[in-house]
Amino acid sequence: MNEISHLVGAAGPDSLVVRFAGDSGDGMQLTGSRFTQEAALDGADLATFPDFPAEIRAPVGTTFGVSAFQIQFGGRRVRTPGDRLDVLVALNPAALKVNLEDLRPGGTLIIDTAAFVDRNFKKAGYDHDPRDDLDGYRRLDIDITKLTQAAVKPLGVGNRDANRARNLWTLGLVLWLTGRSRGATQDWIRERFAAEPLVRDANLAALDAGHAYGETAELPRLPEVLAPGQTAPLPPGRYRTVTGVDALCYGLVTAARLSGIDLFYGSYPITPASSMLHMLARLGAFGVRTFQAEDEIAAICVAIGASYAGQLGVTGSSGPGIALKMEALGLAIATELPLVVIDAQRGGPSTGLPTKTEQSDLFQAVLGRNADAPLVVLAASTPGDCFPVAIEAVRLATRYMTPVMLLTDGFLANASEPWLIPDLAALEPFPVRQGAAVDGFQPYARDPATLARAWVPPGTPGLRHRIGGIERSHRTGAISYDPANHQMMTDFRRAKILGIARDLPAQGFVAGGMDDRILILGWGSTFGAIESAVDRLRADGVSVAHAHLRHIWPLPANLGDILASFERVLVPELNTGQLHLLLQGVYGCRLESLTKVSGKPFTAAEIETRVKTLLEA
Amino acid sequence: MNEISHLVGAAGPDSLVVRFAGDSGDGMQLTGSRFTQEAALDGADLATFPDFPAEIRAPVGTTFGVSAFQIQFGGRRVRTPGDRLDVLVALNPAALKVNLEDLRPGGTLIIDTAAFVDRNFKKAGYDHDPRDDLDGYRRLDIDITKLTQAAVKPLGVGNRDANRARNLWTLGLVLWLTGRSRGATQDWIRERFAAEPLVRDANLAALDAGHAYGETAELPRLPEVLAPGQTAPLPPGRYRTVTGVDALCYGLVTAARLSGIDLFYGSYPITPASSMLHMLARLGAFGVRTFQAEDEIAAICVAIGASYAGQLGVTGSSGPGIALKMEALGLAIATELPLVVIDAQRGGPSTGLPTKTEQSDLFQAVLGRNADAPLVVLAASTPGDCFPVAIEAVRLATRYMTPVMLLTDGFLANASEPWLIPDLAALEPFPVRQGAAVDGFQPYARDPATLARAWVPPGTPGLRHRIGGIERSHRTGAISYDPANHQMMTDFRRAKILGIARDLPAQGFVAGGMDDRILILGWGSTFGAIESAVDRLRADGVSVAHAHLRHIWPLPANLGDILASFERVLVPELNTGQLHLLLQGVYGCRLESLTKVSGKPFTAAEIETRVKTLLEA
Amino acid sequence: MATVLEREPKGLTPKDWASDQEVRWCPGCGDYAILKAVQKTLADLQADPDRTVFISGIGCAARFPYYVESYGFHTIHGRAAAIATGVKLANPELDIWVVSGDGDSLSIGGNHLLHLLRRNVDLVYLLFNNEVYGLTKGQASPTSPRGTVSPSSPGGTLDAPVNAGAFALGAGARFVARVADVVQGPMVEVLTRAHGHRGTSFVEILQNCIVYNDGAFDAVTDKATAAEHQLWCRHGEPLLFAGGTKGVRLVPERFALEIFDVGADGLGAEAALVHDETNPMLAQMLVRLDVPTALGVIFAVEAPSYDAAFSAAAPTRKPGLADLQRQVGGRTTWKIG
Amino acid sequence: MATVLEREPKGLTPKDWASDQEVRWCPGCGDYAILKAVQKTLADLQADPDRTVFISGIGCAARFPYYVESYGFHTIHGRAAAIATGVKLANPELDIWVVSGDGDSLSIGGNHLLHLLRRNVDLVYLLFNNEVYGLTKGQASPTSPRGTVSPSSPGGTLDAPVNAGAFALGAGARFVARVADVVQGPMVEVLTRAHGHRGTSFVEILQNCIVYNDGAFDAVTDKATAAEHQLWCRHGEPLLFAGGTKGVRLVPERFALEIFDVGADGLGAEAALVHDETNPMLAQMLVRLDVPTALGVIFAVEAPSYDAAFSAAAPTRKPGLADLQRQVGGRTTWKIG
Ligand SMILES: Cc1ncc(C[n+]2csc(CCOP(=O)(O)OP(=O)(O)O)c2C)c(N)n1
Ligand SMILES: Cc1ncc(C[n+]2csc(CCOP(=O)(O)OP(=O)(O)O)c2C)c(N)n1
Ligand code: SF4
Ligand code: SF4
Ligand SMILES: [Mg+2]
Ligand SMILES: [Mg+2]
Repeated sequence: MNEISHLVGAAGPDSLVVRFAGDSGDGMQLTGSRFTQEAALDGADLATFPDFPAEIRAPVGTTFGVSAFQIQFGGRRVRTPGDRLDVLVALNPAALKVNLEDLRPGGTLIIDTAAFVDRNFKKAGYDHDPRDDLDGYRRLDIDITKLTQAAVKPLGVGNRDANRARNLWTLGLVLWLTGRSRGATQDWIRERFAAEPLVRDANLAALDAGHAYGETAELPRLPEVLAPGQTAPLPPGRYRTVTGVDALCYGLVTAARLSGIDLFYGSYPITPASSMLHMLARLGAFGVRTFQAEDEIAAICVAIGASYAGQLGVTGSSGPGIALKMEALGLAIATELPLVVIDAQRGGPSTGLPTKTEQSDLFQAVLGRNADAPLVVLAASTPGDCFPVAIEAVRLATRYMTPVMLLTDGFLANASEPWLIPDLAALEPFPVRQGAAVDGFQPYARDPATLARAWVPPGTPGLRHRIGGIERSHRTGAISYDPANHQMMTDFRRAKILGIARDLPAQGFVAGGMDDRILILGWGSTFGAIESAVDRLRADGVSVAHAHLRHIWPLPANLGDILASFERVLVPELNTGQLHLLLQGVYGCRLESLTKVSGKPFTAAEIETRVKTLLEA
Repeated sequence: MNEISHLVGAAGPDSLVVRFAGDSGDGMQLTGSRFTQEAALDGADLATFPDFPAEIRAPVGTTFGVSAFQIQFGGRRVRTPGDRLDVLVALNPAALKVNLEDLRPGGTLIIDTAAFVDRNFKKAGYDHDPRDDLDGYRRLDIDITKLTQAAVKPLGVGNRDANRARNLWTLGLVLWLTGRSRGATQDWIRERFAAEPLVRDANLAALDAGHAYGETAELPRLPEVLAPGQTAPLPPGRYRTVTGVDALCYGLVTAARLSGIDLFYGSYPITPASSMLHMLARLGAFGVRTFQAEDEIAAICVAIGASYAGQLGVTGSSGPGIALKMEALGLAIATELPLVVIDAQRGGPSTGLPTKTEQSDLFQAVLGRNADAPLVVLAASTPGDCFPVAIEAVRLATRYMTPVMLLTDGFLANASEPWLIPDLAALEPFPVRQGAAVDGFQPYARDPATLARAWVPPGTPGLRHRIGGIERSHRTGAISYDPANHQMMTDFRRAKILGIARDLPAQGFVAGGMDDRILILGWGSTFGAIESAVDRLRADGVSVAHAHLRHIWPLPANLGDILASFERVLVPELNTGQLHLLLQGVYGCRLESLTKVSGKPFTAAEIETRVKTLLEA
Repeated sequence: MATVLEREPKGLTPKDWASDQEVRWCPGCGDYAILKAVQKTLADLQADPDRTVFISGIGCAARFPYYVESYGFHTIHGRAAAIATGVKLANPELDIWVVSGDGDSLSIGGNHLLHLLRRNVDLVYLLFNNEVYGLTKGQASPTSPRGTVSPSSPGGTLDAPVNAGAFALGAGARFVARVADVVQGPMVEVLTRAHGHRGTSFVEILQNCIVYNDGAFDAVTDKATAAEHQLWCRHGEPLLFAGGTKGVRLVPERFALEIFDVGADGLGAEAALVHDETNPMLAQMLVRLDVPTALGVIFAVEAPSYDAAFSAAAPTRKPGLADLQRQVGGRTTWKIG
Repeated sequence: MATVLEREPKGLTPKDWASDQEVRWCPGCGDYAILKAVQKTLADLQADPDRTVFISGIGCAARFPYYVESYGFHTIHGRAAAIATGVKLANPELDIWVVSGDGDSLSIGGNHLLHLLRRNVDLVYLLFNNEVYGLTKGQASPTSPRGTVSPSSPGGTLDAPVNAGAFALGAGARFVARVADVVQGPMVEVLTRAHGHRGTSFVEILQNCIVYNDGAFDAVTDKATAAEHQLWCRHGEPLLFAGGTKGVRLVPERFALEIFDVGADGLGAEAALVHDETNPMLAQMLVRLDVPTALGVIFAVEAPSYDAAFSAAAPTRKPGLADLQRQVGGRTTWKIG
């Protein structure tokens, strides 16, 4: 078997970065997720990054209609979808135009020559054939369209329908080039199109033909990043792939079981939060009922109503929708009802970049409300991490009778990774107690340990009481305008939330420790990029540690000490420096900030570079 | 004339603090504002603090139905309504109960004995006659009810109607006790009740009778704080009294004139912002039209629509209502339209304490939105200061094509002070330019000096273009998902707002300067309390300076240097430490925080005490 | 709203339905009379206070929950309908009353009311219509007549008011009734009907705000004019008023209702339309009548309630831990190590 | 919407009304046809592009403004009605078209639409009803029929849909029309009427979403079934359809409309109701008809527009600096120094 040896290097000898790019209608997301499945089943570690346009189906051939799916996979630990591409599939000129800059020199470029015609050059904004300028890449110019048509013709499939199978032909080819199997894809096709035998057979034929093409044409294979039988050095156990949305929704249903109460998810569709609504709507049997509300305000209000009535209300949205919920969130804070609010962050301000990722709702989560209105803020760091974080959100909300904001983002929502399937029986239950001793029950009396009040839903015999958003007397809950009471209640609300820090594990390190010179303190979905960068830096002998915040508010009790013990602390984030400002604000110290707001995740290289600059400074 | 000499001291020899308290129906606000007018016309400096319940008319005699009006006045500079009362008028037991704690030892207590009966004790929550415990005050127990009835009986006025004049009898008495005139009140009564001669005459008779009572009963007068003919040491000129709402609305209409464009005020009623809507609704002739919207979201949206169409949109609300506007505010930030948003802060979270003051919306103003969404934030510090701040808001909004958030609060809205009437002709106009050179017009091209784009309202011939909330290409404004463009636009938005710091005067000092040891850095309506405290501290030789922020965001360019040059910086605010966190966040330094969240303004003493503690530490 | 009582009726009196909180409305406010009628209705119905919940937004009317000896939630302006929806879906056993003002319901809360009515969530919705914003001191509301002079409209309002009943019908309401604060007996009757109806029972209550809009409904409620102004709609009974001296009949050519004097023009009482509360078009015409004002149950039809469908859609079998483990584990898995 | 043109008609063609931006809807989307009809209407009307403004919320429909060569503002979800109100009040000379989807208008934006219609602000409001959320990938919308299976309702929706026209009438709309994306000629006619009407002209457009709800209106728009399903309402003309073989008549006893076969039971074409677009109750019945679907101008009456009243209430005399100085100076003043 030939190997394109110069490929080895950039992405490391034991991982490959592949991006499938084409028109929105070309099925690139499907292609990518099928490829992911095959790599996973082969035992690779991997990380994916789907990237699609805001338009449902933008005009064919335009740059803004390009849809892409990137995966990094291999036999080593893979933390990110990869900085630079080893392989770019560009099914039309527009896809080439948008994605070429990410292909590393010497990388493999696969194009469908049938699409490289004048009409499409114009649509993509090229004034000439872009192939004229493609130097320095390993080129595979293939008439994929014609070859697919030829492959399905024997089945009696016409050209138009044949074109729908182009992506599977391409997938077959790439599977061959990368040495992956294609059995799972075949199974999937058989099941998915069981009712449409012709489509099924055409797809199978296309997949096989693409695969066979690689072999027949004696194309050089890409370097082997995962030998047959080899698996990535992941902790042992049974794995599946999950996206952040999968893991988060599983976390919620698991939390329903662990807490012993049902969850109620109220939401209004918005990208990239809608997929949580879709998935939870299918999980109703497992203790999370869903309700599509008339708007985001109603969505949080039904959730608050459900919490008041004894289920745990959960609501989810993205930035603009979360903004609309803030007034009602204040009611949940004031009445001290448990609630989980999930913010799947996206590019902003305003409608912004709905399908692109960003971490710019941290201020909104921690501080974005009228008055002093403290709550808990958590952030998930990887797709799989959404699972424990969702459980933690429910645990804290019910234990402390408080709203909890859970931050994910467009990247986490859609990206996938191998996930060690948790043993649910081994998770610690946290049964929720409702009602209170009838004797002298007072709605705002507090548990001295947690400062939480009792959760007494209507319907509880004998504990009738009334609550509301006007300041409440600190025991009876009756309206009180008393100045001292307001001060006391404000202090209670603050102390209750800050006191949760005592209930949190001490902040630890992902890599390195207190003895290092530099700390990279991350939060949220930058995890993988930081981890990769730190791996490389440490391998280069740089004294850099990595800590990653799950608890954004309250901050871990030992964080101040950690920050104080490093020469430099770098806070990378996909916004203009929000955690950075918050930390400086809380600890009154100076930290370094690394920001990026382009709708794309950090590359590991960007972080590495910055650390190196810091070291030189 | 007798004097109660021991009164001198606490409030200083040349000012007196008087509080009128009674039932919501007793007309205490009117009594207070009439007294204010008389003191003002006599040339006193003064500060007032109206404090009323959230209920429209709570049941008579209850503590939560108590309405109060406090004034400090005198021949010296008066900065606050006063920490402790020299005189408390309590027209019923509930008023006594709520207010007594603020009366200083030896202070004068005036009660209407007719209201001190068992039924009222019970309503106020007393289990016995509270007069039994009133030691250490100068007591004036008077049957005001009977005396008022007697005064108006000759006019043929029955007892029920007579009781409506109780407050004027009381006012007459207090005017006599404090040596004030009553001519302006007489004129006011004559004009106000011109159409109801009997009411007019009854009120006049009651006022005169109260005044005469003091003289006849040979009550000792209170110490003279303003000799006849003496005036407070205010800058020379013609004065009137204004509340913050008055000054703010005058500021807006003046800004309409200075800018040359009309203002459009869209609002939805909410305490304490409604009074702006009411006042502006009467000022339509002066270039501000008003629109009562169906909710707060619509209110900001009509304002945005008006700005888009070429008027300056202004919207106002209080905390919960402002929270609802945040999503739409993002649109104005994204499309870079000018807009002024006024947040009249009140106690929270949620409905909170609607009629009480607080400064807890600073986070909301600066950071309370989805995504990186910078804007300008200003805060007014005194009732009169609302005038220039409103003009500054309009100037910055139109010059920089940006939303501006203007923070006032419940205290500023209702409090009043003498105000040097501005000479409008002397104010600098800032004519607003709309439209652009047709040649190569691009909607998002920026003025290099301000980074502002051009304001081109629909209807402008030949400059048709389209804008929206999705990220816009940095010149054409067309939808752009380009990563580099998003980074550039995010940077532009940030740089534009931060760059405004260059257009601001350097931060100065209210008292003291860079050579002092301690700085008190205030913002908003704490101005008077800090100023008084600093006056006294400096008089005691304490090396303390006072600076007060008008520009909360961007912060003045020299503020970092100022902060760095003091041993200690104290940030007092009526919240749990919001500016404190923001400043530490921006400058990465440690500051001291002094907070209070009881729905009441700081007393000067609270600030003094804290500074002294700091000095000792 | 029909909740089957599982426990014994408690023999509670209206007084037992009064909470220990002092009522804080202005003396003379129409809200007092409504509170009394509601308390009497609850006592008559032998409702269970532990399973009764009053939910309100913000406004004078919205203080209502504090005064009823049941569970109560005083929420935020305009959102009571949405919050009540969540409460009902989370616990369909609860007996829910929403109390709201004209501003709360038809200004800021208009969207939630629309969707509540369309969904037909089983609860009673009381709209206290005083044609003014009481709590914020007297601004015109969406039900104030055009030309209303108020602090926010010193020159008079410019907009046509919303007709609450017409809006409710347009939104798809299946139960629309109207009463006035002072008509205690009939109010109890209507509230009882509303409570018995499954789905959202929308009841507009004309309420006098003595401080900011005194006398808005004088023509309807004053003894002297009441007979001429109150048209009581009772299913199956002729639409007669003014002590039977006047009637309402249909003018088919104009698809409109017409008032006639009984006895004049050869028209007897039998010429009057017989009220059919199930007829949507009749309801449309009745809610829009001005003089006389239609009172009583104007429209009432059966329809599936949202909460019932929601409960019915709930999975019957609660899956066990193994099912959940299977679900979370997914279908395509592999082993490492 | 009638704006007196002060300048010369420009002789613009529909093509001149196309902006330079590439249209980004899915191939085959019904929005293309609507865009075409609107551009033709604008050309026919000789409208002034510099004074024409398209304002939209968020959704597929809401991308409309980018494609029209006029001023355009693509705002936020649900708020176009409120923003357009501000635009119109600030500059009444502008000719405003609001473009919105069923989710944008009737879900998140329901409250603003209610108040826009009640106020009667002079503009044309186009509601593209595809009975689905297009842009967010196919969730059920408030106009989706009960039982709609969608990503967010895998078991079918539980709620009764909003009838857009009925909602509009309930909100007090003075102009209600309905067309479908494919009926180009009549759509231009209706849009022209809408543009000519003073006040809010509400036009529901049945629009096919080929990706997420293909064929929702096939019965109405398919050649084979169109005649049986399209009831064209033209003022003063009989309500006949199916090529004149069927008619609509009133059943007074039931206050309801009834379909009859012309010629059967001795009923001729003259038995059909004559459409009276000024009759509110007829409009109520027509908007609720399902088969056939009422199309055309269903309701249209004159009423004062909000913006006209707002402009009329504007002070006529612009006060001078001295007046302002007097105002700011107040009445009770004193001198110091
Ligand atoms: C979000 C928000 N906006 C505005 C307000 C202020 N507010 C309180 S009650 C009210 C209107 C009250 O009118 P209505 O609903 O008719 O009740 P009423 O007082 O007349 O009974 C308003 C505007 C608020 N509390 N919250
Ligand atoms: C505040 C907010 N909430 C939700 C969304 C997401 N969103 C965009 S369009 C849309 C609904 C689109 O449906 P419709 O209005 O019917 O328009 P269509 O796409 O069908 O033309 C939603 C929910 C958003 N952009 N903003
Ligand atoms: S303001 Fe009006 S509605 Fe409110 S309590 Fe007083 S009388 Fe009743
Ligand atoms: S998703 Fe539907 S409505 Fe949206 S553009 Fe595509 S076809 Fe049209
Ligand atoms: Mg009201
Ligand atoms: Mg739609």
